Amino acid sequence: MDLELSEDQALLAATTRRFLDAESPTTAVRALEHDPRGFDPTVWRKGAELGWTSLLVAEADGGGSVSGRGVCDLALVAEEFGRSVAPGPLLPVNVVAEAISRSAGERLRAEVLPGLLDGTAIAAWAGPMPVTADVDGDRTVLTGRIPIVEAAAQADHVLVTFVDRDGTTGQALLPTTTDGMTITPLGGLDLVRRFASIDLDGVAVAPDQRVGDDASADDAIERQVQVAAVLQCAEVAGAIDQVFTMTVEYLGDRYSMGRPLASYQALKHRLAEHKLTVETCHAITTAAARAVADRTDEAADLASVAQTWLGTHATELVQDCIQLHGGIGVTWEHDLHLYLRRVTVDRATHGTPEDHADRIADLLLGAAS
Amino acid sequence: MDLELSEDQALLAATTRRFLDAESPTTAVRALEHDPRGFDPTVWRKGAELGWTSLLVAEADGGGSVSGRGVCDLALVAEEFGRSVAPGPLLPVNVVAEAISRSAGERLRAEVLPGLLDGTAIAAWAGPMPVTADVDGDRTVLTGRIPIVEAAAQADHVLVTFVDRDGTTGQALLPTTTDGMTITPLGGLDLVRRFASIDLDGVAVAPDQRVGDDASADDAIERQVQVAAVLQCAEVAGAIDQVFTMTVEYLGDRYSMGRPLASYQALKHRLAEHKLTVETCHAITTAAARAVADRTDEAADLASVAQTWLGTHATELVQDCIQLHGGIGVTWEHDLHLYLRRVTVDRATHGTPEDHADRIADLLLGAAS
Amino acid sequence: MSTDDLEPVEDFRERARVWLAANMPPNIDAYFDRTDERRTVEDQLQRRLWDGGFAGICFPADYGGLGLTPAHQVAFNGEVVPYDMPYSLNVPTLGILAATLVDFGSHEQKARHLPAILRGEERWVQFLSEPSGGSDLAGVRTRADRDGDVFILNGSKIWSSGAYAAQFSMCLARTNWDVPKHRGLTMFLLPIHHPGVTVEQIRQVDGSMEFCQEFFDDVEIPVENVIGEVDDGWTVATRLLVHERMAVGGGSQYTSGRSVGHGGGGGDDNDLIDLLRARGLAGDTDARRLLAESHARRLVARHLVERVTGGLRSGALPAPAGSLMKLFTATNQARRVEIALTLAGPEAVVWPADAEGATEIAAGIGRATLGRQGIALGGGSNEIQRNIISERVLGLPREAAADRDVPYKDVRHGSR
Amino acid sequence: MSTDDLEPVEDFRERARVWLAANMPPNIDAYFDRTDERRTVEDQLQRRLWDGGFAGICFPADYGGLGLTPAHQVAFNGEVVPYDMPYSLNVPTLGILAATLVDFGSHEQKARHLPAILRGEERWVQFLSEPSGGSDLAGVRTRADRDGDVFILNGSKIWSSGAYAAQFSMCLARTNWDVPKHRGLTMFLLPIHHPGVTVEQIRQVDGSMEFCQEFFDDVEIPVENVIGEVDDGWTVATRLLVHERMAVGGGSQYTSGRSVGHGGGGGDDNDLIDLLRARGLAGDTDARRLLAESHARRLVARHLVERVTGGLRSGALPAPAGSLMKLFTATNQARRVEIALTLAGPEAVVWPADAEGATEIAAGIGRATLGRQGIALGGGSNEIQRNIISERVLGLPREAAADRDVPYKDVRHGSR
Repeated sequence: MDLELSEDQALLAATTRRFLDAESPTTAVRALEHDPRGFDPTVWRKGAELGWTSLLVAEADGGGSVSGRGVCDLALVAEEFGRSVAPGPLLPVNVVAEAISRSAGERLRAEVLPGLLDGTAIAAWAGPMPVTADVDGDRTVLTGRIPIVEAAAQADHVLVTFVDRDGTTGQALLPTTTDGMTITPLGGLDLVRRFASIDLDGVAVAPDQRVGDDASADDAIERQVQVAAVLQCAEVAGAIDQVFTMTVEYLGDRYSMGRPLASYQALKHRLAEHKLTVETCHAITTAAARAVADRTDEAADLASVAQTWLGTHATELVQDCIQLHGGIGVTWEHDLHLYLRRVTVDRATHGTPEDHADRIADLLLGAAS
Repeated sequence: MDLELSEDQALLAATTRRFLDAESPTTAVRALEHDPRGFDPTVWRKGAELGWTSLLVAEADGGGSVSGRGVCDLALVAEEFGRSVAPGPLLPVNVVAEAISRSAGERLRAEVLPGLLDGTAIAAWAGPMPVTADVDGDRTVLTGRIPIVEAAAQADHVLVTFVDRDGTTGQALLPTTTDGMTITPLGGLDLVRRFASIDLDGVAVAPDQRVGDDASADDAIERQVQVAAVLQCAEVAGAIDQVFTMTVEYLGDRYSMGRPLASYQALKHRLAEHKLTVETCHAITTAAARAVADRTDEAADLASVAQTWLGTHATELVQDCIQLHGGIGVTWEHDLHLYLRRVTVDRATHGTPEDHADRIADLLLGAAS
Repeated sequence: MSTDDLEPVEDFRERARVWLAANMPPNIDAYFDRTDERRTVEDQLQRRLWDGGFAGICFPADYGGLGLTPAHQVAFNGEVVPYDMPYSLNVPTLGILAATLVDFGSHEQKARHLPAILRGEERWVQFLSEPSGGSDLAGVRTRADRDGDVFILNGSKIWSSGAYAAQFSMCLARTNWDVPKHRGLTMFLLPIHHPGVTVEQIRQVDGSMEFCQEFFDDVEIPVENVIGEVDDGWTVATRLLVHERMAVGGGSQYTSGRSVGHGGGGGDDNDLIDLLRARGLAGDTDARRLLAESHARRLVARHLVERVTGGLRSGALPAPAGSLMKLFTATNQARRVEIALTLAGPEAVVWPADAEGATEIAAGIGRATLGRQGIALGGGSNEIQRNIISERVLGLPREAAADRDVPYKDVRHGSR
Repeated sequence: MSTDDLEPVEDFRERARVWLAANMPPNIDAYFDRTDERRTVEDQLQRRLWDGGFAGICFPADYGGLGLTPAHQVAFNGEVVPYDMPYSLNVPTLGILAATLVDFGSHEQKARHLPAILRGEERWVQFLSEPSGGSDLAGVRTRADRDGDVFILNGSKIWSSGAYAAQFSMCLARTNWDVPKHRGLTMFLLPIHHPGVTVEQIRQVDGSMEFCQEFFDDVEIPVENVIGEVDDGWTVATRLLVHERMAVGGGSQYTSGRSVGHGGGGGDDNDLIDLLRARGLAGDTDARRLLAESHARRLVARHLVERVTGGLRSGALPAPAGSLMKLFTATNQARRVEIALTLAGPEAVVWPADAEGATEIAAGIGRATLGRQGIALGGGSNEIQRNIISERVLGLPREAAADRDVPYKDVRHGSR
């Protein structure tokens, strides 16, 4: 967590933590394993009351940050989600809510935002990879496949990116009940995070379903990628911080050969390295959150640096903490695997570490030939 | 070292070790730092009497192995070279001597081999990268540059690879005094291993300077690459074995906080991992040596696997052994840096680990598109 | 019979080749099938080996084995690759428990059990680890109190792989609390379907139920079931662990063909090649080099096993050097799973219900990451292997232990 | 003067910007120039900062400093990047020794030395490590025996960086052998050009001669040269080490602009980009990802320093957390050198006499690998930092020490 929080930010984090501890303990997460939705709508609506869905939305639209840096505030919530391996479509709902608040027309703002803000509606974000658009005057028709979309099968709306034959990109917010849209639920490693593929077969987009215009689309999409990166990294940072804390406690409590496990130097030195990893993960995530919040020139760089760093190191840290727990660490009964599932899923979605390394190299070298 | 040596092999290794301990201690290696040749010709000639130059040469040509597997025998010598960071052109002389013995005509065998075998002449191997050949009837003229050739400036002969406009490869053994050949000494990390670049500017090759024919050239070059790989890996395995042994002894002798350093579990566990690295390096080098000696189907694969494995792990092992020595480990006075220099040079010559990984991928996948 | 009288290895190999082709079904890659049906099939395959005279190649001829050499076993292993085999009997039954019985069993114990094992009629497991014991295998608190001709066993064991499907076990219990911990232990031959023994399966993170916990409630064990000597059980356990490291590392002379044990999931070369091609990465230098590393690691592991097992047989390496294989198997596997995860991309963590081809491979890799540390914990954790290598191979000073030379009843233990 | 009365940071920044442009020469990348000539230039640059009123931004105003806040120093650091600066004074003189003098010096000591340091007239070093001491900094065997108004110093120190060019030192010596090791030490202010002190330079693997060994032969030190209290030198040394970790990690408030310290050689982004282009690897995914990793590591290091220094100032982190920066600096540097070595290819180990451009960069990387571990050893080894983090940040049990609570004269030491 950021070490320099305002009082309001600290309150937001503490309130979210208390709420999740009470309403979403890991027993509740496990109970949702076979739930098709993967989260409890009542909990989600209560969370929305705490601000989970409104921090990136303009005050005029009914939202508002607590510190003036909504991305930093929301990162605190995401970190608590990681700490609790909480369910719920935090990332897509917020990315889409911000996009609507910033760039959508009056109708979408009026009809869609209130539901997202109070938690009664869910939005999915289909990411930056475009489907194909055929444009004929006012009429735009989308065709293509988006293989992995979080919460698509649970969502009421989905924000889709498209590119036309001229290479012009755009985005549209479509109801998930749209004709020609097929949503197919997928299996996955996380017990409660749900993904689906979306197939679009000649889906017509009306002008008032567009979000943003041709000129701003690339910037808007890049912004979404950065916000998603920050939220995902914050979640991972929260998860590994919790796993690390559990491990330090476990090794302090456990005796072997008449000594606490935490007194064995080989284990102490590994814990020291893991502490360093946890701190670097917090440090780069905080830096990325601030840069994205303030839209600095470094935002794209830092967002991808954070993704490569956490993506590379988080899974190894959790695996070694499992190792340090011994046999109990690989049982279903112990919560460690919930965290391993979450960080492994986070590593491979919204860009793998390799994808983000490629983004960094593009910034440094220009795109690969 | 191979754990299954014949009595003759064990004798060869022990004799070489005793000889190097006596004639080429690290004080002698250091004394050669500014010697243009980088080795002592008298020591080299005595070594030749022990068999250093004859193990890959046919008995009919005055050579002979001790076990029937000359490559395995010579790997034992190379390993002792690594253990002593010994100077001397072991790799190029043997690669070239074998090539001559197997494929050269009568004149070269008669005129060149005796000098290589008794240590009075030196040969360099320009490696598999070809220069350009212009062929006009019997007349072949070479032009091009070979940037890094071991012992070129110390050698009497150099084995050069060329390719003509049709893509046909060949090799020739040329005197280093040939008209049109310019040899430029290079600087480098190792105190005594000398390299030079070779520029060829219209160098004429006579038919009796050819080694092998068009049909056999590709196989012969591949064989040279494999033998070089085995000898280099054996040298590295010997070097890291010695560094590891020095480190275990040092930590056992040294007290800190009233306890031997070797009693600290964090250090013990690192030594255990290093022991494992040393054993894997011996294991894969032995396997590669046997496969190359026996020319099995796995020879190319194992030779490159050994190169990637030792190239990747040896430098890290030596660096950590320096770390375990503390401040004394980074002083000029301590011998550790001689080993670090040698394994770092070996890592980056005769193919980097990345180059050999590419060779392996080519074997598995076919050449990259 | 001196070694000189044995059938030459090449003759044996040729005879095995012919017999295998005529008698064994083709390999169906059932290494990870742990169903009851599969177990029955494997027991029958073992019986077929027995009937054909190819069971227990290195087991003593006096107890049903062939009395041949490790070289014969290696030759046989080379021939069985194309055929279906009773993989799951290799570890732990043949490679660990039967091997330990050869070393320490009484004549009666061996005569009764070894032929039965080789006929495919008995599966065995070891009961060593305890719920509160962690890595301290000698810190046994399950007690066996002598009462005339029997011992009365009370306590609990855990992490016994496959106990739910086994008939016999070797169980290490404390028989003397007034001596330091290694000196008060006894190893027992314990039938599992025995009054007072309860077996519960443990669900693992990958959904498997292979590991078990056992509870002992006043279980009576006759004194003739002691393996080795009373209060000398640590000697037996130590040898058992050496066999375990050999078997799991892949160097046991008592197993035929591929061992199930742990392992798997790292992705073999062909799986990774399929993934690369499917993801359009066949020309990507990073992906190609990761593939090369995974391949290299497989070869390095194979040749390390060859080196170490050879060194153990010739005496060039001391017995604890078996830990080198176990440690490398675990850390190498972790890295290979990591490489596979990188190469698999997003489909390792999110996959279609009807995944097939490269997608199915990717999903399998994702699931394999969940249990990745299993092999680094079972059969002595990586940490224990590093202790063994540093102390007993390299001869470094032993770790300070608060329980050394202290009566075990006075030692602090388990959770605070 | 309360903080509220200080010049606002932005005003200070603006004033510094103008002054620097008018007074300081352009940056000539002389970070690694250790010649006498360069040192003279840097002493003069420090004098220029003093004359302009920009020396010692966070040093107390009573002793020649400006008495401003870390925020002012950070603002200044942002402005000095384009200019040549007295880099080599940052570490150890300003960031470590002067900082420790602020904390523990007597009024007389501070009044005499701090202004002189800030004027560029004194270079300082620490004399802590000993030839037989290894990582055990408290295991000091250099002795200082009280004799009336003086102490008589005998012994030897080692690994003092730049002592050959310094005038003053802080020297830790044992003044009481009858108490356990941490309780019998005293820190002395010791002039280096002083009867009985001999300084010898040590040649490093990369050919540099920066480190020294000192020999003390009946050196007389007046009692007023004690820093802190007699027999309480460990308290002073501990603070000195905190300053060292801050300064080497990059988080000191007492240094202006880039620190020389250790470091360097990892290859900065531009060097690696030049290498990639020269070697035709600008489109190679493996090379691109290694470049990205090196870049990422530089940013992660920067933000870790920001986080930890902020946390130390606010009290969110305990003082020993400074070790996180030191440890990361060292391990990060090792990995970055490794990446650079991979990207540099063969020319990192064999190079033309007239190497230039990418070839010169490659050769520099090869040479940098030789001294790679220097930063992981100096200023407290990685192992010591891991001890500190585990014991004093995480609160894990302390390592068993055979010398705890034992009179130091009875402790076994050094080589066997």
